[in-house]
Amino acid sequence: MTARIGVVTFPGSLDDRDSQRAIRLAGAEPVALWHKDKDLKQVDAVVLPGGFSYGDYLRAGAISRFSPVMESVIEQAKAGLPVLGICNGFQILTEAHLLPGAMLGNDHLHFICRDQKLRVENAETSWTGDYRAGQEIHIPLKNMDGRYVADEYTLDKLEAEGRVVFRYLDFNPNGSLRDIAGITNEAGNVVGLMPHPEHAVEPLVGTGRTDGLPFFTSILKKLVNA
Amino acid sequence: MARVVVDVMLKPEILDPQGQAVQRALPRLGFEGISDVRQGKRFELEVDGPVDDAALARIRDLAESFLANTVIEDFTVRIDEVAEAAK
Amino acid sequence: MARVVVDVMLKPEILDPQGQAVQRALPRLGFEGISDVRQGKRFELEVDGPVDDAALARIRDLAESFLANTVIEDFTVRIDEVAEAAK
Amino acid sequence: MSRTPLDTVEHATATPDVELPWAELGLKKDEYERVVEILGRRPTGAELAMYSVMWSEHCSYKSSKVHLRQFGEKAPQSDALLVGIGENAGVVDVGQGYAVTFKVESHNHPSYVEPYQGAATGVGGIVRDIIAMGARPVAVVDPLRFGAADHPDTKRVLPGVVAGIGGYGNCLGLPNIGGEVVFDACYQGNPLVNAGAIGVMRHEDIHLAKASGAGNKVILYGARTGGDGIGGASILASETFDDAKPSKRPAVQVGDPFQEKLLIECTLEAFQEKLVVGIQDLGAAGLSCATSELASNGSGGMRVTLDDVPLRDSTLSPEEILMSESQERMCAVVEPDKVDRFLEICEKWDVIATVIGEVTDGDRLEIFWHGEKIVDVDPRTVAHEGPTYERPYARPDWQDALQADDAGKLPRPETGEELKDQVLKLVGSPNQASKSWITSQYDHLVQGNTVLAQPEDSGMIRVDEKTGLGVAIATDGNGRYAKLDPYTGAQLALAEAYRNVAATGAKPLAVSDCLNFGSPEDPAVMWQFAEAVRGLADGCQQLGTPVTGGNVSLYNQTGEAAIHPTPVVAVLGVIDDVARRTPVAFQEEGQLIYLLGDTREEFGGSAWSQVIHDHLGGLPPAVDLERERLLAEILISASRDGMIDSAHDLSDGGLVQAVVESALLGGKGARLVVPDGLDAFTFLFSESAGRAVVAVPRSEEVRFNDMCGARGLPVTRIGVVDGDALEVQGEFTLSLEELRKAHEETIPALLA
Ligand SMILES: Nc1ncnc2c1ncn2[C@@H]1O[C@H](COP(=O)(O)OP(=O)(O)O)[C@@H](O)[C@H]1O
Ligand SMILES: [Mg+2]
Repeated sequence: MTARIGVVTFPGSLDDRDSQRAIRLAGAEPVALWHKDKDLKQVDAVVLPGGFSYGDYLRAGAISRFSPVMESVIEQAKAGLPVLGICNGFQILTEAHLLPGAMLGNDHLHFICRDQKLRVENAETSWTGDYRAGQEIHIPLKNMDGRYVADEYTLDKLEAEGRVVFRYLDFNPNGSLRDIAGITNEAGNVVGLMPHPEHAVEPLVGTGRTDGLPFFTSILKKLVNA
Repeated sequence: MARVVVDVMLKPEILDPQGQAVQRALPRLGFEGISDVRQGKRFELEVDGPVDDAALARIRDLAESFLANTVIEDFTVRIDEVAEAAK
Repeated sequence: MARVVVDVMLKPEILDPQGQAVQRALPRLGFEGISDVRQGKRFELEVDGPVDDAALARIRDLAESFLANTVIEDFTVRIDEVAEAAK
Repeated sequence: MSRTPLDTVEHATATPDVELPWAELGLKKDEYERVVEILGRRPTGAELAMYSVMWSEHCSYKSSKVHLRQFGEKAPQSDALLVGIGENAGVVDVGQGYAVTFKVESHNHPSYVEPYQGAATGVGGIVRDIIAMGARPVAVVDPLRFGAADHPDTKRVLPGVVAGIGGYGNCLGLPNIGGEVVFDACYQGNPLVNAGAIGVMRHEDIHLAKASGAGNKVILYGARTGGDGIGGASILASETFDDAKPSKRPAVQVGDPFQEKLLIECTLEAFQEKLVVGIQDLGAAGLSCATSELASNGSGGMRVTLDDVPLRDSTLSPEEILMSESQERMCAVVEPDKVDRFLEICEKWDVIATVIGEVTDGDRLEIFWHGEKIVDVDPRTVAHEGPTYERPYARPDWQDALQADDAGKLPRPETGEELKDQVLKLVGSPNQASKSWITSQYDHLVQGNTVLAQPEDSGMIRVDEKTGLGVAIATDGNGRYAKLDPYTGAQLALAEAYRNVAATGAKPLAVSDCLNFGSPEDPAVMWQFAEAVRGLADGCQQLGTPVTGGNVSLYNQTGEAAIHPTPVVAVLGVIDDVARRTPVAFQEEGQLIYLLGDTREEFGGSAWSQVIHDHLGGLPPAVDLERERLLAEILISASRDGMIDSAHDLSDGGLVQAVVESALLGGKGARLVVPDGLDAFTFLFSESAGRAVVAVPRSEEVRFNDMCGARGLPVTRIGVVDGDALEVQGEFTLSLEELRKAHEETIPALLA
């Protein structure tokens, strides 16, 4: 038996097919979920993919957060369902308050697409078990609203609790506070990050690296061993 | 029909690069004497029916839960006097 | 120091995808009775010194040439009464 | 609101003497008379709106048609061509049951007026052409031209255009995999914003823009119709014709990429369920164009109820509705029993869809408003029988003097120091500098099939995950060359795009183009246009790559001054397995650098003459298309057989530019030796066509040389990949760091 991992398609989701491909390449079974359905089809984990759901109008993630599927995702995430939010998915998770803080426009005011160096700060979450803490990886990043902000208290708390999962190295591409690229919730089942691991799973396409594959093998192992 | 305006601004402690970009450009355009610029959003809502206190309260809820993200933004809600007066 | 507010809105005949997206989301949030939503920008300028007619005229120039894109946007300039009153 | 009575067909027949504002709508007197002759009466306001917009230069190609015919007449035999010129976009067979459609279009003028929205809606328009063929769009490209890099207006136009292309394409989920950015004072006031798109489909999914089958329904879906871009039509809507209300009717269209993304998904879902008989996107001329083209390409007529068009602005008149260029709309023809399912799919994607009419068994296009008939025309006369002009053309009197002003006479660098200096200036000049400040604002990764993207020689997209089948595209154009000699310039653009595709290992298959010129009413410009078309048609014939479609943009001029003639050529190629692609970057130290092709003293129109001497004169490099074909074959074979690890075509900036790019991208230096028979200056800066540099692993050297020798391609070993500097032996050394600084800091310094 392999794990079934749902990928939600919102109107305007773009990297949903890519996430499904990454899940398949890792050996799990991708399951398409639709934003208008509350039914999560009994998946073992959920990926909220990148893109511009609802055009990023109002604020990135602000409209999607109120979709029927998110009612179920919010409820089940609180009960321990592993959820990964990539880019727009991360934005939705902060808007849904499953993760603290908020995402704002890049400080340089441009969309940015680059191969980004990151440090894995926490290899204990549901999605990062196949990394080593301190490991340096390259994952592509592409966004308009990637600036992570939270108040000092929240930031200190995140740091103290080891909930900063990824940090930008060498170059902060968007003005994120404390170079934060990704965080997790207290339980470690919900992870959000701006860079796109699903675009670093095959040597032939994208940036030609596979540093993103461990996200998907991590969750697979965790689910199969559970 | 009445118009309600919701203004949403970043909280003062949050960096506002758009406002800064405008401010930085001012000297180049020959503008002196503006010490700070902040850029926010303005929503104009056309409300069917009278805008009584109950309606305003509902719009305040809407602003709080949806139009603004209160983690980073403040908002104000008011009836658009100009649009009212023009009636 | 005084605050001048410049509101910039898309001209009424110009498509406003953002406002539309917000409006379409309202019923899902349980909000009825809002027949139109337009989204624009609000600039808050902190002006050194008194905001006399000359200063306002200059800010109007600034709005026209820089803050608004008058091909597609209208703007209004006004002294922020609230900020004034709070002094 | 008081208005003149509705101008129905009946009313028009009864009031033959009413004067219509045909001139304000851009029609010439004889064109108007022709409309009257066709109809046998005066047109109604709505009919006039349709004819005027469909007979405009933009929609009817009235000045260019007589020349464009050559693309058909001279088209080479090609088994690859599934759909040729005349449809929304051409379709090419790329094997394994896949077909690819691609096209380039211009959005020049709107992008000058409102850079962000103009460029954004340009991307939106070309993408709708691709979906209208039945294909899933898989990539976009954006060939751009701006005024001088340091001109203040460039700082207004360029960032807006780039943000608009990125804002729209990124939001749509289309990787941007290539394009061009060229600065030249001649584009001041006339920036060129060309946008291209590629789509992929299975052969059986090709869809055409035609309405057939009486009783089939015409469905308009997508955005509501507003008063966008209807300019002159508002005159028809006004109470009296001189009481126009232009201020209420924006010439600028605002794009909604989110809506377009939904349009893509719901259109493809409808295709998949085989619900669509015919389809057309709404672009220029909006409903006028869509209804008349669908009807005239089909077998029957069409009846449309304009009241059923969903509006954003309820005050629009029927004439305005017909002319509106509101974005993100499509028109589909659907069999009656499939309408419900079609509407369901639209509903699923939150796309507004409305039946606005049906196909009839007559041969008229009839449009109704408030129950009255306001249009009754033969759709062919609107869509296909517009005027054709044989515009006079003549070689300009300044052409001889320009060509006589030989760049070969310009002072050349005399010492190694001077050479080094000029190399730094060249690679740091705005046209030769790295464009990553621009291209990093584009998502080139989305969809997960991008094998190569800018700054590679061509963009490459994987089409089939299992077999590795892929397609490549490159766009090129050099207005400086074309100004010196438009015939040769057009062929050089073709040759360069062809070479770029081959350099990445793909086999060139077909061509699209965007022909950007000044006013056709100027005989000198018309001559440039005629020469360029002739050059391109001849070139495509010789290379065996048919032109599948394209676009013409005329009137790119400010007052008397026309832009350089700028034919932009896109070449599409196919590669059996993307694993065999060849990148630009040097891969490994110790590999041998070879120069393929012949180097002559050719500096006319060169980057060197522009950067060092601000000079444009003489003749452009000579073209030898047989040589280009041979070079391409060698590059493709070498890639397929693993004989080369990197390749880079030589074009503007010459050899040194190419080697610097391969070195910087790979983070590996090069030691070069000036070959016998060449001086260092010519070796480094000449822009002779038909050349490329490749890096060959030592183990492949003999095999590679043998292959080139056997096929008769001149090949010269010029150095080795090595170290962290560019060294030209006996002349100078430049560290990669210095080169990188020069190459990468220019554009941000100008624009950021
Ligand atoms: N420069 C050109 N070369 C070849 N074909 C062209 C050229 N310009 C226009 N065409 C063809 O003429 C037809 C009409 O062009 P166009 O009006 O741009 O198409 P659309 O209506 O889809 O926008 C298309 O098939 C197009 O490919
Ligand atoms: Mg078309």
